[in-house]
Amino acid sequence: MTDYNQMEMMIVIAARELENGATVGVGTGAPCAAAMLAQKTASPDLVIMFEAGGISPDLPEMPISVGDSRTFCKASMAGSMSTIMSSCARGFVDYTFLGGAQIDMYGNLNSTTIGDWESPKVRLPGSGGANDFASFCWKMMVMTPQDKRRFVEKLDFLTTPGWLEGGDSRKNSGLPENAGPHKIITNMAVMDFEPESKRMRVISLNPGYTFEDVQDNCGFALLRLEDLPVTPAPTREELSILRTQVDPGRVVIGR
Amino acid sequence: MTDYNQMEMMIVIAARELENGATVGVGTGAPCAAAMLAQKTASPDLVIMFEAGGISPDLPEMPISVGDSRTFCKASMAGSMSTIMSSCARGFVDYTFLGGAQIDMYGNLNSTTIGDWESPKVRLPGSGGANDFASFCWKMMVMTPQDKRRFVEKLDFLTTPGWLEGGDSRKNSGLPENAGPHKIITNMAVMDFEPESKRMRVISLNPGYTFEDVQDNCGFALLRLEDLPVTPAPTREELSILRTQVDPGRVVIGR
Amino acid sequence: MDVLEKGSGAVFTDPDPDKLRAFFQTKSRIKKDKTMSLALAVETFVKDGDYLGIGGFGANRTPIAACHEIVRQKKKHLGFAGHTSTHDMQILSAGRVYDRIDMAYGVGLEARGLSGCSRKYLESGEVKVSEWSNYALSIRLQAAAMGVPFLPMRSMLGTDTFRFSGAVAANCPFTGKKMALVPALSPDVSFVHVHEADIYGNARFEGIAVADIELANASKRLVITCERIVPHEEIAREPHKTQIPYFMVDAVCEVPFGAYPGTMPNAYFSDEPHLKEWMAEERDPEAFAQFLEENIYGCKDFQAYIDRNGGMEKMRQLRRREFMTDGEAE
Amino acid sequence: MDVLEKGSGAVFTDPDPDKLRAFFQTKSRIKKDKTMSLALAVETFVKDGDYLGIGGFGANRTPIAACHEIVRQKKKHLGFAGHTSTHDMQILSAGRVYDRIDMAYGVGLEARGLSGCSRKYLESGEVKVSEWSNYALSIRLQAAAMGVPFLPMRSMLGTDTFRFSGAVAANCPFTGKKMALVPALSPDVSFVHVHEADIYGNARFEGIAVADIELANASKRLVITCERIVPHEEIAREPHKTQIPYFMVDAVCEVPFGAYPGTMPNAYFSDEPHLKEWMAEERDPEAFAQFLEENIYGCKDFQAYIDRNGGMEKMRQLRRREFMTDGEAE
Repeated sequence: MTDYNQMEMMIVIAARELENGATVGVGTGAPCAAAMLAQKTASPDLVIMFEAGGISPDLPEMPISVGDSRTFCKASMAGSMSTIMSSCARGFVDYTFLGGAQIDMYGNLNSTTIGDWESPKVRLPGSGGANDFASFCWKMMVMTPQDKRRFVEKLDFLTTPGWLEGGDSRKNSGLPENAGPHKIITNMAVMDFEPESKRMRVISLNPGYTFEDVQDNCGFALLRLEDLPVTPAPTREELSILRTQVDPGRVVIGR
Repeated sequence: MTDYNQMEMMIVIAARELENGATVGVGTGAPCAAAMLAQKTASPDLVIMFEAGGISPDLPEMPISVGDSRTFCKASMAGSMSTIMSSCARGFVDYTFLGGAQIDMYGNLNSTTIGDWESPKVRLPGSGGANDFASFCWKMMVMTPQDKRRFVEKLDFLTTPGWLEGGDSRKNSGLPENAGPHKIITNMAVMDFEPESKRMRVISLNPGYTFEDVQDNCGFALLRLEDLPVTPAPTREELSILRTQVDPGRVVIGR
Repeated sequence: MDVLEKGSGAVFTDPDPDKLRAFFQTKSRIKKDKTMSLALAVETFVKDGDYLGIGGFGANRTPIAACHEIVRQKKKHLGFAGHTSTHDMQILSAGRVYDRIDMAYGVGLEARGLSGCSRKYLESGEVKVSEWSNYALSIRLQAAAMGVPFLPMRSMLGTDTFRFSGAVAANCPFTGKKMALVPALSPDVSFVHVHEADIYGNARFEGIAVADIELANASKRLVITCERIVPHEEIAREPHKTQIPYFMVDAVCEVPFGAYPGTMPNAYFSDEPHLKEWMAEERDPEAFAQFLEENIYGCKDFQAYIDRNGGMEKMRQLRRREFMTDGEAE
Repeated sequence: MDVLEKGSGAVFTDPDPDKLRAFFQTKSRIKKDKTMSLALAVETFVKDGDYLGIGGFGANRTPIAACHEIVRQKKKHLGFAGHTSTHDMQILSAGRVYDRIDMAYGVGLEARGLSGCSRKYLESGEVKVSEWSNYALSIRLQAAAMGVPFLPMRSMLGTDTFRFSGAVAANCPFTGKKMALVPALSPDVSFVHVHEADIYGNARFEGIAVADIELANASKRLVITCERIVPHEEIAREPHKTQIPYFMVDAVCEVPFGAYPGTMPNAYFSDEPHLKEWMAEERDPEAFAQFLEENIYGCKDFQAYIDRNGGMEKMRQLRRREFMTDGEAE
């Protein structure tokens, strides 16, 4: 079996989620690597958009910033933040990848403060465009290590909307209809959200992990499918493209 | 005394109202001629703006349309309608010239229908940008022939706001504060608006006309200053610049 | 929100952004060749009963060729955004293709006078009208483009333009000031004429933008007519010049001189004698029917209309007029 | 309007458009030479206590030279629009020039990590914070630019970002749907870095616009820093390329490489080693004080800072990095 690290595994899984012809709003790092890998494998017509204004660039290398020159290199348009966010708001962007210091069972994210907001233990960057992307893009996804300190019962701060309090709570919040968290991809498993309760649900296990491994590294009770398939491992081709064409500098996948 | 026609008189009076360094939103025809004349006489730094997007053009000839190429010839910016209207909305435009088929004693204008709106005798163009200019620009002016059928007791349709019902009615309407009709310039006289009642008031008589002439050609009772000065006639220089540099084709001033 | 006042005018289109989102969710995002003839584009994307948007400003960078084709194909019962519309409305009125209109500016041809045909059609009672200001229609398009159901503005208040519009008045929760709130306007189909586009629909133009960017982003279906199609590589070389992104666009139609007899900035000026001829012909119904037969219905395409009215020599003359190298003072 | 929910965050600036109008009524519209040194521009147009806006996106086309000058002149008690702010906020935090912030994105430097200095300053309790999303701050600037006291949007709802913001929630009168309404934001003074401007302030840039056009049109006072000043005739030749009209602008400062160590599209790429050095130096307060002395306080101007960090040779190298002609894969 091919040797790969956990970041490579997550990027490959994420890339497979992005079907050809879809639009995805990405940031830097792993999400951008996943989108670039998708373009070089099954989804050559995947359209990448960056919050700061870049639309459908021909990325010559991994951007350092979502606003650097790579993000609109040979692009269809170098617009503005409002070009991108208004396109998201009127339903043109299918996917987005977001992250945070904490995530709860409804896929809500915290990137604002650890500890009390009034006197935080750690002040983090805040929403940035994450709240907007998560509100507007049809399917929000997260790539993150499976870790009790990240998967928490209660967020210190709800920066970015997932399914909020679950059930119909997002539907009733005023946020655009039928958009919300789609998949959570970790080093151990892939999760979606149970349609009624909107609670996080394990739908496949990455090679070498059991449901117990996942639950032991999660701060809340996870739902699961009765029969849990094994997430297909990265293929040689996927890994070789990722390592040689997407991230040759190993900035994201590491050394 | 120099010979001139009534259109020339009105254009010259209007041009004198536009002080150097002011901004003016104009349409085609007489208002544009007045602004061009002002630039070529006392107000070289007068800034002309056109509704469709032209900012500070170097007008090579009279435009035919407020959106034709002349309106942004050698301009500082060829923007959009929202560039112009948002600039007006946030207080950057001092003057505008508007017109209509009917005007009432508060400077309200009708350019929508003659007769009942439901089944009009004449359907006119409607507001266009007039309602917006009159709402946003600090001082709205009108150039129009003195005529009972134009100066009416009651408008068939209130397209564009003057002082509405007078007094504090405009202040209470929600329209931006401290903006409104400023001067009405006709072939016979110049009028402003009495500060309290906001009713139209004759402040000077054009050469050869009496207050009675003006009142006889107005469908409502006009206020007046006790002592009515005579509007200074166009000078030779003003007329020669108007005829040779502003409107050599005599499109506006006629033959 | 507490509605203080409400205009009596109809809102002809649904301002619900979730319905617009549901439509755009299904619209293709793939960069594919969208070039086709204008005839096919109008046949494919304009359905009887659609709400229509036309770009440009009256007779400036206005997709006149598209207006001709819509009339030639005898489309019916369209709604129309009468926004800074002059010769475009004159053509659509001649074809009686619309029966409801959001009226901000129409009937007139600016300094040129009124179109007798547009006037009679609106006075006929066959057309349902709502009143707005030009900026109000721009803002309504912008609302749809932003994916919100309304935007606030500060004009129209206190006037009959407001009373006969579909706007409402409400107080601002931050300042207590009364605002006019105008509903989002998303045309079913719109046409925008530009200088250059690639085969995918990335479009750019010179001169003023009027409200074309709002219109393009607000419209469910969008047809770009352009003076010339350029390679995608040319667009990608300077992506900050792109004003309309390809994913909004359904069809790209190369129509040289497609804004004639209007002005195209840095390309050709308006044909004033021909515009005067239009207005003159409108006076006599029979003569006008004949004029329309010769200039629209009887023309197989827009090129035939241009050939009828002076062809390339006329276009070269209008180019000299645009650059004022013809020695003529208007 | 019926307020359904209200965030607890402070609104640091007055959203009243009539007050903004009264200010702009008195602002000169004359096209006059506004060129001056950046030092004089900061001295003249930035007052202690002002609310500050900074253009660009983090370290991309961001007026870094202006941030240095504001710190060098030891401005105090500023408000700050923490909108897509990274290295700019890192510099302003080092100088402790602000004591209240609208926080949409800050502290971080994107993929580069967190600024210890910005972090400690925000954790110190010396800074009053309101939370927003990036788009919410763009929309707040757009509201001020449009002369309205608020705009509606559909994000932030249901989150703590909303609860700790100054937004309110209300129902749309057309659809009944709940909207977030955000108050207009008009900075007292803002800085935008562009490629080219004329002496009057007409400005244009390449690449993405981020929210700079909204920021420029929303700001009471505006300082343009530019890579180069070009003749007005050059601007007037292609007026559709102008993105910021001169009448918004109070000062034009020619500052070559004024976005260094950030990226300037088609000119120079970011100096990643130097940005890493910044973050490393922040760890030890004494070392950092020394670093600031050498790189800001002790520099007579931005050129001195650039010379300290590689000067023209470094700029040429960053230009090769921008065009990827340096053979380096990042």
